[in-house]
Amino acid sequence: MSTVRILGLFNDFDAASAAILEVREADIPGLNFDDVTIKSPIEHPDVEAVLGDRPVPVQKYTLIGSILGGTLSFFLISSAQGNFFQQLKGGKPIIPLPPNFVLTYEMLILGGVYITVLGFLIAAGLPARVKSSIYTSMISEDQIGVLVKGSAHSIEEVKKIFQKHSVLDIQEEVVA
Amino acid sequence: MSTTYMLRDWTKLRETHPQPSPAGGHAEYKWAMAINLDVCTGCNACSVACYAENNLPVVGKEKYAHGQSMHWMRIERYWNEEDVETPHQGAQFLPMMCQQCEAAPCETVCPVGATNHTPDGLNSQVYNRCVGSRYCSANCPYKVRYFNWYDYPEQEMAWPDPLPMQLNPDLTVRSKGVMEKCTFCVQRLTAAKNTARNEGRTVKDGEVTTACAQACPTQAITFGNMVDPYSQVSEKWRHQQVELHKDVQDKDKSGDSGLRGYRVFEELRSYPSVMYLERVRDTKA
Amino acid sequence: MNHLNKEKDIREDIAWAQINKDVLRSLEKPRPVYWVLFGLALSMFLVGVGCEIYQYQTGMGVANMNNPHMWGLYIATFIFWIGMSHSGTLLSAILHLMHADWRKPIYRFAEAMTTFSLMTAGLFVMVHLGRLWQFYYALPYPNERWTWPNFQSPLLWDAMAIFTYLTSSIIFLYIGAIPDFAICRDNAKGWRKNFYTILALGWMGTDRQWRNFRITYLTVACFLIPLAVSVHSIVASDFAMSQQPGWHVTSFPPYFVAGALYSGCAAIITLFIVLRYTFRFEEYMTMPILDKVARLTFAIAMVWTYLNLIEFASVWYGHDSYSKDLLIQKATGPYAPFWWTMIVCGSIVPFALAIKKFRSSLTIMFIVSLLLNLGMWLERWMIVAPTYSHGYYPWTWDHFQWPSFVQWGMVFGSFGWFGMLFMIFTKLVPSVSMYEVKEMVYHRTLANKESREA
Amino acid sequence: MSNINRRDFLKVLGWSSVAVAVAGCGKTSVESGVETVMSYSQPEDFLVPSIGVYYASTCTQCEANCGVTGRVREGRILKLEGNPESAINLGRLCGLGQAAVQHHYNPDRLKEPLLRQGGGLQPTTWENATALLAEKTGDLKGEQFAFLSGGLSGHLKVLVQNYVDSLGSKNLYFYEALTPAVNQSVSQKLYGTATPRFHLDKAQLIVSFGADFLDTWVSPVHFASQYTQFRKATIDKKRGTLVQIEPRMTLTGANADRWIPIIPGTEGVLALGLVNALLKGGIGVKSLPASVVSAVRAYDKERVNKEAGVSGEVFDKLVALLSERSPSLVLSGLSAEGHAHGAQNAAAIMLLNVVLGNVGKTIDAPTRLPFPQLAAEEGNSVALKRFNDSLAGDKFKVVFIYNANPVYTAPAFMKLRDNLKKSEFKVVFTHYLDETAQEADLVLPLDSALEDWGTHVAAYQPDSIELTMQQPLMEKLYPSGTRSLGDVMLDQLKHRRANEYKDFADYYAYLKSALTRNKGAFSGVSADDETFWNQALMHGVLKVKGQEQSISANVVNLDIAQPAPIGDDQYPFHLVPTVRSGFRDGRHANLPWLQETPDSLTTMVWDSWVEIHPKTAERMGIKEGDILEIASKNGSIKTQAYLFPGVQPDSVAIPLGQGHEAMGRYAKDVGVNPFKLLDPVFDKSTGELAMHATRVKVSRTGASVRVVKEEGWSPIVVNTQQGRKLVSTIAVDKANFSKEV
Repeated sequence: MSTVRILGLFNDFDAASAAILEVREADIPGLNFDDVTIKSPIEHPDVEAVLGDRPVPVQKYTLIGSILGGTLSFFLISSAQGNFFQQLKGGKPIIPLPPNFVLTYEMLILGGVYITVLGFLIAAGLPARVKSSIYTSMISEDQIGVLVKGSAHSIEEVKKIFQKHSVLDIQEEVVA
Repeated sequence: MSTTYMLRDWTKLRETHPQPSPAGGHAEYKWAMAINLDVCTGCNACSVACYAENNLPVVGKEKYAHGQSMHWMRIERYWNEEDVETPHQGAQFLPMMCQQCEAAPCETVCPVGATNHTPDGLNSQVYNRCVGSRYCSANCPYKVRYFNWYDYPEQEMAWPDPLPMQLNPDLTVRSKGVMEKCTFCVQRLTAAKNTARNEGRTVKDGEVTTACAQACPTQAITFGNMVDPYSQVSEKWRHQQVELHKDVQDKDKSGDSGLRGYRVFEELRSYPSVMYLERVRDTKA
Repeated sequence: MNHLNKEKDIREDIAWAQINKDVLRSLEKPRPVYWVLFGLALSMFLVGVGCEIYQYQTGMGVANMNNPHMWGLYIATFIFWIGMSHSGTLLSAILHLMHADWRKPIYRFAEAMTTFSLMTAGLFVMVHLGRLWQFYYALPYPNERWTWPNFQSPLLWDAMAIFTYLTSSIIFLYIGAIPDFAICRDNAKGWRKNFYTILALGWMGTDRQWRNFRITYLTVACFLIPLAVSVHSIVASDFAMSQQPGWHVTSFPPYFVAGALYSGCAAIITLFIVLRYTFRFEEYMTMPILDKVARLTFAIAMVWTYLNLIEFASVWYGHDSYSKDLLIQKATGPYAPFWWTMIVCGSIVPFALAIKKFRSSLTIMFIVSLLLNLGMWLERWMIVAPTYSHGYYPWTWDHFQWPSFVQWGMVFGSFGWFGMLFMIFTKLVPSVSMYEVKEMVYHRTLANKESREA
Repeated sequence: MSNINRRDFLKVLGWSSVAVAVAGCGKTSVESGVETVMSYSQPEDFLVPSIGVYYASTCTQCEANCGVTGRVREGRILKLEGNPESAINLGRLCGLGQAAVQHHYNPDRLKEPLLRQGGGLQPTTWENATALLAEKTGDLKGEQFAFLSGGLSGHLKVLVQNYVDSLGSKNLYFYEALTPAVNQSVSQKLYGTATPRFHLDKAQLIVSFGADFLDTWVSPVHFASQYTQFRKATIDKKRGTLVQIEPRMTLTGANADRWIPIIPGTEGVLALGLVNALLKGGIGVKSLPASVVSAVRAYDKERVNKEAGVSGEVFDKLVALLSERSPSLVLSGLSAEGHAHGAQNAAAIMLLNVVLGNVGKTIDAPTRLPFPQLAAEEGNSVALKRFNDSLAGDKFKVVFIYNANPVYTAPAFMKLRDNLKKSEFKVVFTHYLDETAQEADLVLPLDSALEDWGTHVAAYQPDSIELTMQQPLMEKLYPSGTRSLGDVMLDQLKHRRANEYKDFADYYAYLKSALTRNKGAFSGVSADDETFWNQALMHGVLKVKGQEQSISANVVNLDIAQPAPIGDDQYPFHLVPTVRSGFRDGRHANLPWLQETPDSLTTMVWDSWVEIHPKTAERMGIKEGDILEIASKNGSIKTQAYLFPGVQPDSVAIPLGQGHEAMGRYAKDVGVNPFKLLDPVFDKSTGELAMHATRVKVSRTGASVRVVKEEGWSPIVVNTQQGRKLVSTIAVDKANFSKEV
């Protein structure tokens, strides 16, 4: 039987979260609660309260990035200086540590920032393609959207719950 | 590959100059000078010799007025603080050129490594590498580095035909935007070293000298190799008890030794390779 | 939140749709003065370009530099622009970590300022080079000769640091703007639609996106703060690491950083007022916010003054006769007029910011902010030039060297270049962060509700 | 047409190519004269590309005639260096000498003869020119012809002399604007020789009255090398002390242990005062006849103080020095001799040597030159006066001028430019279109000193007499355009005295035979002509067997009477025209290196200036760079002020050599020419123009400029070290010389 996906638009976050909580309680068969997502114009920190904790891997990338950036730059710079016998600087060793530390510091930050951002894109699943049929510009303005995926009849249940919480509008699409 | 160098020669790569030895730790050559200010008359013969030897451009009045002159060797004339009204003790002349510092302030700051410390203890300037950030000159305490503010070969003043025929083919005519300075006539040194190498020896004292030293009518300038302990210049340094690797000489610590050797701005720890001998005046006169 | 003044940073009852409308309007039809400003900036920029072409063809000599005046206004202005850039980081990163939410309406253009002033600074490094066409020698690129730039040179640290700072703050700016690009995408038509669709990376405001977004934004912010500090410390080392009197000063790094934040804040005030008028942002760039920025600026001004005095004191009571000699020269010599103007603009004028009446007058604030920036520019010049004119070596003292029109022209042009970039930016990117203003409004409504319930 | 047989020439030098290879003289022959650079298609076997080879020659930049070696590479002369074999400069060379290459390569050199047609000078050919010379001088009465030449010596002098004789003329004038002519005439009287030999190195004390022997006087490079010995302290000799007395500090004064400014013209008073004091101290009483002893009584400390402006304390110190330090040496220079009583001044000064018994110790007689016809004619300004007077009297139809620029150097009052117009046909032999050449009817461009042959006998011979060789250091730059004066003279002589000169193909052949024929006169040379000739060219120096002479002082009928000082309220300042080592009388002002080289004392470049004492300047409200008008009775010039502590407060000094109206891009319109200011004052005994006797007044024009100088630009009036230890000075009794090598 077919899987359906609906998007319910709510006026404010309270309404939306109430609806979601009820969906959660209802524990409708054929509906995986992890498929419930919220689309909101601003960030709602308390979203975990309704959806439960979900993983945020970004900082792992950060760690790897900065460590790589730092160590690599120090190693590469020092070894680059390794053939400076002809570029000797009077009064200084051929491989001077303080400057290399300065550069290590900079490269540590560089690596950190770049890889973090990379991590973000991966973790947030960007860039993505907007499915306009199931997305509305109202979300980016001031309404909260709740996206639920499930079997056709479980979705019917959900719709009811949505109506109870005075949903403004419901979009629906059938995914094979 | 660089990495192998680094891992193999790590300790060597951590050594610094000058090392506590007469020649500052140089193996074959350490070129240095001793200039006797008591006989330097300030006649500018050295300066002209430098123009002739090193293809220095004549910049003309207008650019000279902007302080853009290009004399690697300049004669400075100071008056005595005591009697500025009537200089009873004459003027004070100082031939000032690149001091070829052992720990040159200009070297460390060059972003592209265009100025370096050579195995001969010279402070080299690589024209091809220079991008003209002028940081070296900014950091030079002696202000003896000269920048090509213009494309001098193209300037009407410098070398109208047939003057270019006089140019010394042993070194380049510097182009717009590079820094240049006294090289201790490195083209002469290189030639002498090659001859010596072909004969399987090192350069003998007096075999090669700089254009300024050669011209000097009073022989105020002594040039030579500090590695050779019997070279004139080594002897002068030794007898004056001026040590290359010290920023304060022992003889000065122990009060006035009456020895005339000193180096300009020694206390800045740039360890210049040019020793001056104090000008002498007869106080009875 | 600020309890001293009853006025609110922003109205709670302002409709979110309204926010979108107001801000998006700035992308379509600003006041005509926008075009005036843009034209002005463009023509200024062209002057600079003309000067550079002339200098490139003829040689650095036409800038009327000489031995000893090896660096001129270029480096001074370079530092000035680097300093400028710090304001953005201050507002977007530092205040972000401090949860000072009044920053939200104004940090976007401050952040943009960071990026553009860094670009401008970069230009000065270029025009300063004697052989611009060989600039890539300063980059560490692998080559068959195995030659590398000199990693000991503070200038190279500069290059690296600025590169890091520039790219990072561009990324930071962009990441922070993604949700707003989504808004634009949803409301735009025609070519803008496609343009913002690409920029928005298909942002849909899902909880997953928001979650990672928050963490990323926070992390990058954390990186940016030490980075900003290090960047200006390194610029300071260009001088502190050298041996010249007046440059070889231990307290330079903090001094430079303070100066940087100082000029940055001053610039923010200037742009705040300009944008507020040009794009009719009275609703968002409100007087209370300006008031806060002003007081922040005052605080930093005092820090700067303090560090300034520290430097003078350490020189005066130190044993370095050369530096002392130079300090006296600064105060009495040919540069005295500029030096004293710098002192007045940098340390006296800011007291105007301490007075409420002045803080609440846009005109006065505008003038003051300009004066502060003048002072900060002079500060940079007074660091670079006097050391040359009166350094170690009396023989080469040159008290009468004066930058030629070429140098002035390029300084002039740089403001044009900066202005031009900024104007283009405000036309393409919402210069007020819509989603954060909404958050601001949202949280205030919540807070008010709670306080009502309590 | 110069017909050097190139093959022989190459063979000759090829012979000795070990020492002097011949890169300079290319394969292409002079006749074709197409190329100036060696072709490598078939290089000579001794020629190694990129290896410089050295030729010996002689420096003709000043009268000292130092020996030089030219570095030649790929057929180009690159650099001049001193010739170690010459006793004059011992392998050293001054800036002026080194700049000779810029005369050779000068962009403003004349490349073809010019003939005056329809008012202007038009290019012509040498054939026409030489024909014209023969024609104009063809049936000319001897007294209608005059030849004005600069200082000259060696075989060229002989040729010129013979040519003038061949025209039956007595009018051969040797003119130099700056010569020690007065000094020489007095020396002649006192020592019996015009050019005594000085031994600065032997002296313990040198007291010089304006003799700038380190920079511009007689033989600077030689004196400089002696000065080194003089200053050196050795076991058997203390470091010598130098006292310089002059109105404007010269380079020598700048190096003195004691520099004493003196009111111009009163040097004699001071000298006699010293003599008097020494005699009182019982020194040298026997050396003087009673007449002199009584004559000097009148000169006591007070009078010296009053007239010469030398304080009693300084005077006493000087007396003490003179009486303690022996042997000493007292020299008299231009600034002491350039007065109406210049000869008396010089005499009074040299008298000191007699009193101190220096004659025979630090002063002795030169070797006698066996062939006087080669001896140097140093020239003098009397010659110019006579020449000019005769011109004024419209005596000369045809005038030749060589190696002199009288239109530039003659004082305004002589009106030489106008007088010159009176002569019908003026021929100028020169390298540049200078002021005099512009007045000429025929301008004949000469080979540069580095392209020409020649022999020189320096006037001042430090050691036994040496005859120095001058040979081409490279191919002619303009083979068809320029010629050697020697060739021109020879060519003309062939017309007039064919039988005497027909054997000589050209000047080169003439020189070669003249020398080889007399090779017996030189010491240490081989018997074979060719070898002798090679060696002469290789070494560049020929030692002449000359007979040594002894020296003795003869003070009777020596005129030492000093005139009473004359004040002048209208013209309060003494004008001191200073000689710059680079420019001398202005003939080198077109050498860029020398223009760019800062003046040693003022560090000014590319311009003229007037030196005024800071105190005086303060009194008159003058600042550095103010444009001042310096006016004498005979003219006025405007130039920038330079505040100079080294000038006597009642005097202003202006350097000579600038202010050319012509002479090429580097000299034209640079600075001003003080020659024009000079008053018509002449030395009574010799008739020399008294260069230092001019009185001027100074006034501000209101205009002001930024002076172009080398010393730092800062408000400091007098540039000091500002407390830095740059040039450190130590008192001689504190210094420890024992360790020095």
